[in-house]
Amino acid sequence: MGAREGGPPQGRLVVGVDIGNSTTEACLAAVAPDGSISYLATDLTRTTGVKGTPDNTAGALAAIRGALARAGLGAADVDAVLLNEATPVISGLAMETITETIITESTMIGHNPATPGGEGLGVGTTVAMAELPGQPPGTPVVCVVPAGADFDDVAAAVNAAVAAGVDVVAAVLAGDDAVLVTNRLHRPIPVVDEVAAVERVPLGMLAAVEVAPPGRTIRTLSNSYGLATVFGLDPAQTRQVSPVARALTGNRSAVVVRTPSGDVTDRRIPVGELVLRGAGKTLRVDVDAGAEAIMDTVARVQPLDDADGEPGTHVGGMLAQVRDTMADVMDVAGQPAVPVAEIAIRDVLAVDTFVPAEVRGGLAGEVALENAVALAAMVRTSRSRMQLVADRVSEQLGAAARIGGVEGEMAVGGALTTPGVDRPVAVLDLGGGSTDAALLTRDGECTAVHVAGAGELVTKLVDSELALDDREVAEEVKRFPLAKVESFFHLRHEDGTVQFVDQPLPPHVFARVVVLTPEGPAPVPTRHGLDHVRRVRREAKRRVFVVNALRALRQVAPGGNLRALDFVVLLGGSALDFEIPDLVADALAPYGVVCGTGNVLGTEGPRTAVAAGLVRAHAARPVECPTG
Amino acid sequence: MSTPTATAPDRTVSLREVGPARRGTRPDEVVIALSPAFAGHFTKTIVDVPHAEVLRQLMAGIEEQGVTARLVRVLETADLAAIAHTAARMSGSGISVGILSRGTTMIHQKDLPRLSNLELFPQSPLLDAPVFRMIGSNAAQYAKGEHPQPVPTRNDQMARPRWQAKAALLHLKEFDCIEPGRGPVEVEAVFGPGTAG
Amino acid sequence: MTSTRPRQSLRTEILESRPVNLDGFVEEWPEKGLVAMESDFDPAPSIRVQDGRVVELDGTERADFDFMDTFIADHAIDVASAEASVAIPSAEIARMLIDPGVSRGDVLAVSRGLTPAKILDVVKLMNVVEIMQGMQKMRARRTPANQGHSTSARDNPIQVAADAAEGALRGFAELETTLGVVRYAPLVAIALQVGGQVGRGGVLTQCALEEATELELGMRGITAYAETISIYGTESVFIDGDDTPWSKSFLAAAYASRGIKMRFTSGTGSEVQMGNAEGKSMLYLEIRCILMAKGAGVQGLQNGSISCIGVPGAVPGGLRAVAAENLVASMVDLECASGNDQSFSHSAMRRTARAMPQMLPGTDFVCSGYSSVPNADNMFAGSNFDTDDFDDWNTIQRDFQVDGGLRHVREDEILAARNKAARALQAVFAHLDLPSITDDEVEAATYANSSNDYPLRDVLADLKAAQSVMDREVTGLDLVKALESAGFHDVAENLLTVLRQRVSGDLLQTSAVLTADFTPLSAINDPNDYAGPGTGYRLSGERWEQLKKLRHVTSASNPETEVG
Amino acid sequence: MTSASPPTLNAADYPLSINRPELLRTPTGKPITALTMDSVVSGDLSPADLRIAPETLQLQAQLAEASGRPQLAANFRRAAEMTAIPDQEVLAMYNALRPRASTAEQLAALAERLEGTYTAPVCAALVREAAEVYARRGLLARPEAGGDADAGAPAGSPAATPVTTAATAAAARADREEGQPA
Repeated sequence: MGAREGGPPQGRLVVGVDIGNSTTEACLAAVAPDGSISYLATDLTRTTGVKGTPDNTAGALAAIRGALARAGLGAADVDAVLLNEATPVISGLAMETITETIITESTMIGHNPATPGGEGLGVGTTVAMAELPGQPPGTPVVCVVPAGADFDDVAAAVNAAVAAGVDVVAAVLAGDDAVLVTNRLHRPIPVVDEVAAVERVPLGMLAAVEVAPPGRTIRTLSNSYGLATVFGLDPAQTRQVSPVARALTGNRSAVVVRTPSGDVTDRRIPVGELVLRGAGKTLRVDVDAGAEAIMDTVARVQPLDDADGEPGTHVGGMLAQVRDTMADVMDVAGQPAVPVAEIAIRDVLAVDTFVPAEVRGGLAGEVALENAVALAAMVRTSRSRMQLVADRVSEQLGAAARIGGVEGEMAVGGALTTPGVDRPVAVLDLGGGSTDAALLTRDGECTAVHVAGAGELVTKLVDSELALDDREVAEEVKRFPLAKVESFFHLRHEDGTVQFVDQPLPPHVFARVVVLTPEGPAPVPTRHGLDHVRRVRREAKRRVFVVNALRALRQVAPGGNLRALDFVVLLGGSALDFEIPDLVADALAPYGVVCGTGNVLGTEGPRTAVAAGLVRAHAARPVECPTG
Repeated sequence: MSTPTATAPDRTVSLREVGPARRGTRPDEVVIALSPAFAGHFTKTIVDVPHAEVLRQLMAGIEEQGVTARLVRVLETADLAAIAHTAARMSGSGISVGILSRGTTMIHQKDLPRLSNLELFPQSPLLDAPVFRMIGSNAAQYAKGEHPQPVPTRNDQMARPRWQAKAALLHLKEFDCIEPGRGPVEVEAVFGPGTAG
Repeated sequence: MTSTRPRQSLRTEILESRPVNLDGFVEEWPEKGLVAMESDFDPAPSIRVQDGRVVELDGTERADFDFMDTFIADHAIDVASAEASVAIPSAEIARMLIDPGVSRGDVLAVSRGLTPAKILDVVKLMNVVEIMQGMQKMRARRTPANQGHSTSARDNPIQVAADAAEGALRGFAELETTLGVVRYAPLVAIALQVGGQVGRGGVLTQCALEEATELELGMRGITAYAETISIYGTESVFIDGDDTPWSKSFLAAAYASRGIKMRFTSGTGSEVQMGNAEGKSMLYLEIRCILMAKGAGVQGLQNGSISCIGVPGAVPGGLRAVAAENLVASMVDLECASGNDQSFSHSAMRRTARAMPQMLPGTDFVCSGYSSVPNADNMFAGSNFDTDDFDDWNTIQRDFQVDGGLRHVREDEILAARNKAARALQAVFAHLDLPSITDDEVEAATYANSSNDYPLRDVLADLKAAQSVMDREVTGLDLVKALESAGFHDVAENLLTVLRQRVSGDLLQTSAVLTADFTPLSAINDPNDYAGPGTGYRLSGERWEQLKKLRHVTSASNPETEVG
Repeated sequence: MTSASPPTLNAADYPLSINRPELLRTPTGKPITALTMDSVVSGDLSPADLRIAPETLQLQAQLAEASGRPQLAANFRRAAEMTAIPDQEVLAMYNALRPRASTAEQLAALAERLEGTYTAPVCAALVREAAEVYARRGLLARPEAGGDADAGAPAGSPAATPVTTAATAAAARADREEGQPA
């Protein structure tokens, strides 16, 4: 909002200041004797220090001065500064991988190389390339080629063996040579290459090599009965090999070796327990039971009093770390330290995810998507030190400053300035670490909750599911739409539209899936196509924000009934996201709720709700004693 | 420096001129552009990788991806960017690989400014046969509209004392082989003993 | 290769395995400029002045001048004295350079009128000892100094701060950094500035980046000087570098207009390496660079082949030419930061020998980048000397009683400085609300050797913070405030004093550095007054007592103990 | 600032920060002695107070001249003129002086702007001199240069910084700084 028009402000000047986890917002207004409010200016700055601690003073002052400067006023004109009562909220994230795929006795090669050679199915006994010349004619053999062999030499050796009557039906190579070798063979065979640990392929065993034509997937080895046919298996044995078939589904090429007790197993990794206390109960749940089981248990102990993870696990470490950080934040020089035991985990969100991991026992760096559980936890304390911030602001600004109201209530008040909104109204503040909900009933009664999990968790899910291993890229994937650079002069957006550019795009984005950041397209380092990246991104947002929106709103809705809500206003940084508001609104639509992104004061979008709410609350109760 | 492919040293290559280079129309080709002295005045790179092997590996990397390679010799310049860009503009796919006698290599694309590139391998002493294979493979993947991971580049602080002056000398020699005014020519590689196909 | 070779002697086998044989050596090729300084293809000296204008330079008529000739003729050469100076026999000028009876000023009175070919003709007469003798007298500043590189392979700001503090304490008068990930620059530049002022007040810092960012950091007072402004000796290579003598002159004035000290960079071998030496020797082309720098009015030059050292290092007489190029910079009255700053040889013996022509006579900065971090952390691709060599360097200074700008410092002092630098940076980061520096990181910085010894940083958070430093327009003043409010009064005061220097412009004068008590020391108030034995800079008194100290020196009074 | 004519200095006045602090003022008119820690803490100092004033550069030019360094003095005089030009425009002007970045007309306009807008005749002379040499050596931008990266940028216009040219130069320099065999 720009500088105010017209003459000097009528009434007393008040500044509402909202200190949030990442931004501090100020809203300057004049309150006339009749309680009417004219809003003059707003300002936004980064929060200094952890929310709810004295370090916030600097940011608060900067925002206040910023708003005053925009309105062309000085600190001396200010009648009162109103701060929100905000308790520090600290959140943490952890991830545990809970499954592991293991191949024993080198039974299977299913890494799906980009360029296998030849086509079809070859079944024969595995034989080292050097042994080819001695093989008896007529017995089908699969040639196993060691690392370092030159493609010309391999082709020559196979051609010579075939000429001598050896029935070479397929080959397995260490190098990326399959097409090169098959192009040089007189009799075509299927060839699977890039098998890094080729020396561990068991020799003298019956093996099947299958390569599908380009654009197709294998049919025989990915079918349990196909495997049974190839290897002559009985029903019990067929049951045993079914994981192999499953593991190979969708591949263009594969090798299966029949060994006496070879197997592919998918085992669960015990990763310890989560102990949840609340509602007079203490419940334990194994983290490897998955998100659903964990969230069921969390629901049974509502409201949650505290949670612990098993020491030595990621989850245990994360919960302890969150507690320690909070203890540090609450630490005041000269006063006794806050006992860590006094700091309670007040909410936990578990999300099922998967992590691409290299298969143990694999011969070619096979990657399996292992199941994992991501956990977000949140802690808050009752010990707010906002009064201290108010004192310091007062001292340094030379104007009275006091606590003007509790955050949730104020947010609702501010949200009410959005055109078209009325009581009862619920707000959802979609932040970085936590998702907050508050409800104002028709009678003016307000309830508020914080639940764990928000933007940071989305970033983490995107990072691990795409195997980016780069939080910065993951953050960009989360925040900006995707496109595919199809030439130096055009790119295709994720909605299919094509955009042409005048200046050639930079070489490092050529042919890549990119994120359209404000600084220009940035490549996403992944082999996945645009659609896959988009799906992962939207799923991550849905699993965190949609789930949390429903969870939080149920906690504030009368009787836990979402249909009892009329208006839901989305606030906070993630409400500016290009798709999260739509995802949440879609999820709420079946309940007959009007849901949309807030537009505080009709101009500020989803920002400044709490600060505006503080001013409103002040105007409504013009004479009151400072809270202490 | 890693060792070249085990059986490499036997192979030789000679280049046969087949006429002026023309613009290609096949979208599935990568043009490999050779500097004036490549496999002619010189026979190996700065670290003694035979040019026969360099060429064979580049071509193999392209073939493995199902793409065809076409060879062109550029005679009127020894500037790598100019060589590679000239070839890119002749390539049916718009993708080229340019290479100097000492081994310095670049992947180029026709729409890029001459001084830009898709991938550049400036440290010739660190390029061996497996790297040339990967360069060929990446060039072919670009030609297919795929997005390969760039070939990892290495760095060696002690390359300066060992190779800087020899690189300069090779550069000067290459310049001496320039034939001003002669346009690019199409060449065919004829590999010597050791090959099967 | 596997082929059978003739039998080798065991001695040959040992010699073959010596590190020096990993270095590359090549034959000369003068026609192409692959020759150090003795070439039949270099022009013969000549000059003709008409109406106050040079109309012939080294055998070329004005109409045929390329832009280097034009710029040198119009800006570098004193037309009033040129014809007379060039007429003096070269041997006589060479003798002036080494004659203690001829003052530095007397030489400058002649050298200001010399042409590139004439200067080459003069130094070609000098052997390496004479070159050193000349350097001893012609160095602009009386007191020699040294410059360090403080970088981190992980761009870790805490490492840079701690190593800057240690480097400053050990004696570097200037510290230079650069980045792996360029966007880290603001944080690393802040770390260098803060760390440097902890180690020794008055250390000058710079961050090598592309022009716009480098200038911006300088203008904000986060860095204090700049030197990576490259110039070249042929017109074609200069153009390849996308510059001209005029664009570089403009840039030089731009730096001065912001109160920032600046020097150019050039060196033998760059033109032939880029394939356009136009058939001239490396030294002839470097002399053109030196005169171009002089004409631009820049106060100094970093030369001594620099990043092309592998080229002169591989040809006969190459290091003589490198020593000569440093001398020429000094004899035309420029500050000379004399190389020794890039990985040069596999042989420790050769590395040391390479530095003697600068270290023994002393130069304005003996190394224009001694790696004050392990070379693996050196983001300038490695220096000729690194932290592993500290004790060797100190011992050589003591052996020869020469001042190479460094000194031995006791472990407890070093630990204290490193710890304080890390804590000061911790406080600055907290004050500016940058990603926090943990006590574990401070502890690691105190005792670390390389970037591997530090906890990993959250790079994403750091990069965002680095951007916010630029967006919020953080300046040197903010650093001063942060240090002051966190109780680092002395460091804050040091930094403020360095910033204040910018207002005075004193550091813009030739060869200026700041002493520990913040006195600007330049060629004006500390002119080199060498006039033979017993004169000029002599290592004596308190400084010599400092340099007598080493890590292990047996006490004379009680031989069972060590002193220091 | 003082209205008296500038003092005449010689080498003994150096360093000015110690020997003649009374001559030193910030561009905002504060004496250098006002740059104290107290003034920093109280917020009375702004970054503009830590810039060099054109008058100071003229004083340093005198010292350089007196020490026999006429080229250095000339550089300081150009710098004194440049203090008035905003940072972004200084960089744009530098870019305009790169080879083949500007036409003769653009360089002439740049010189005019230096002389007219910024009262910078010494800088303007340098630009005119460059224009003359560039014309002789074929280093002017072709009027409608198309195709490759470095199309000419209008001189003196900060908006038209030829980014590609700067980037190319940075790359070329990186090559050089790297100094590795190519």
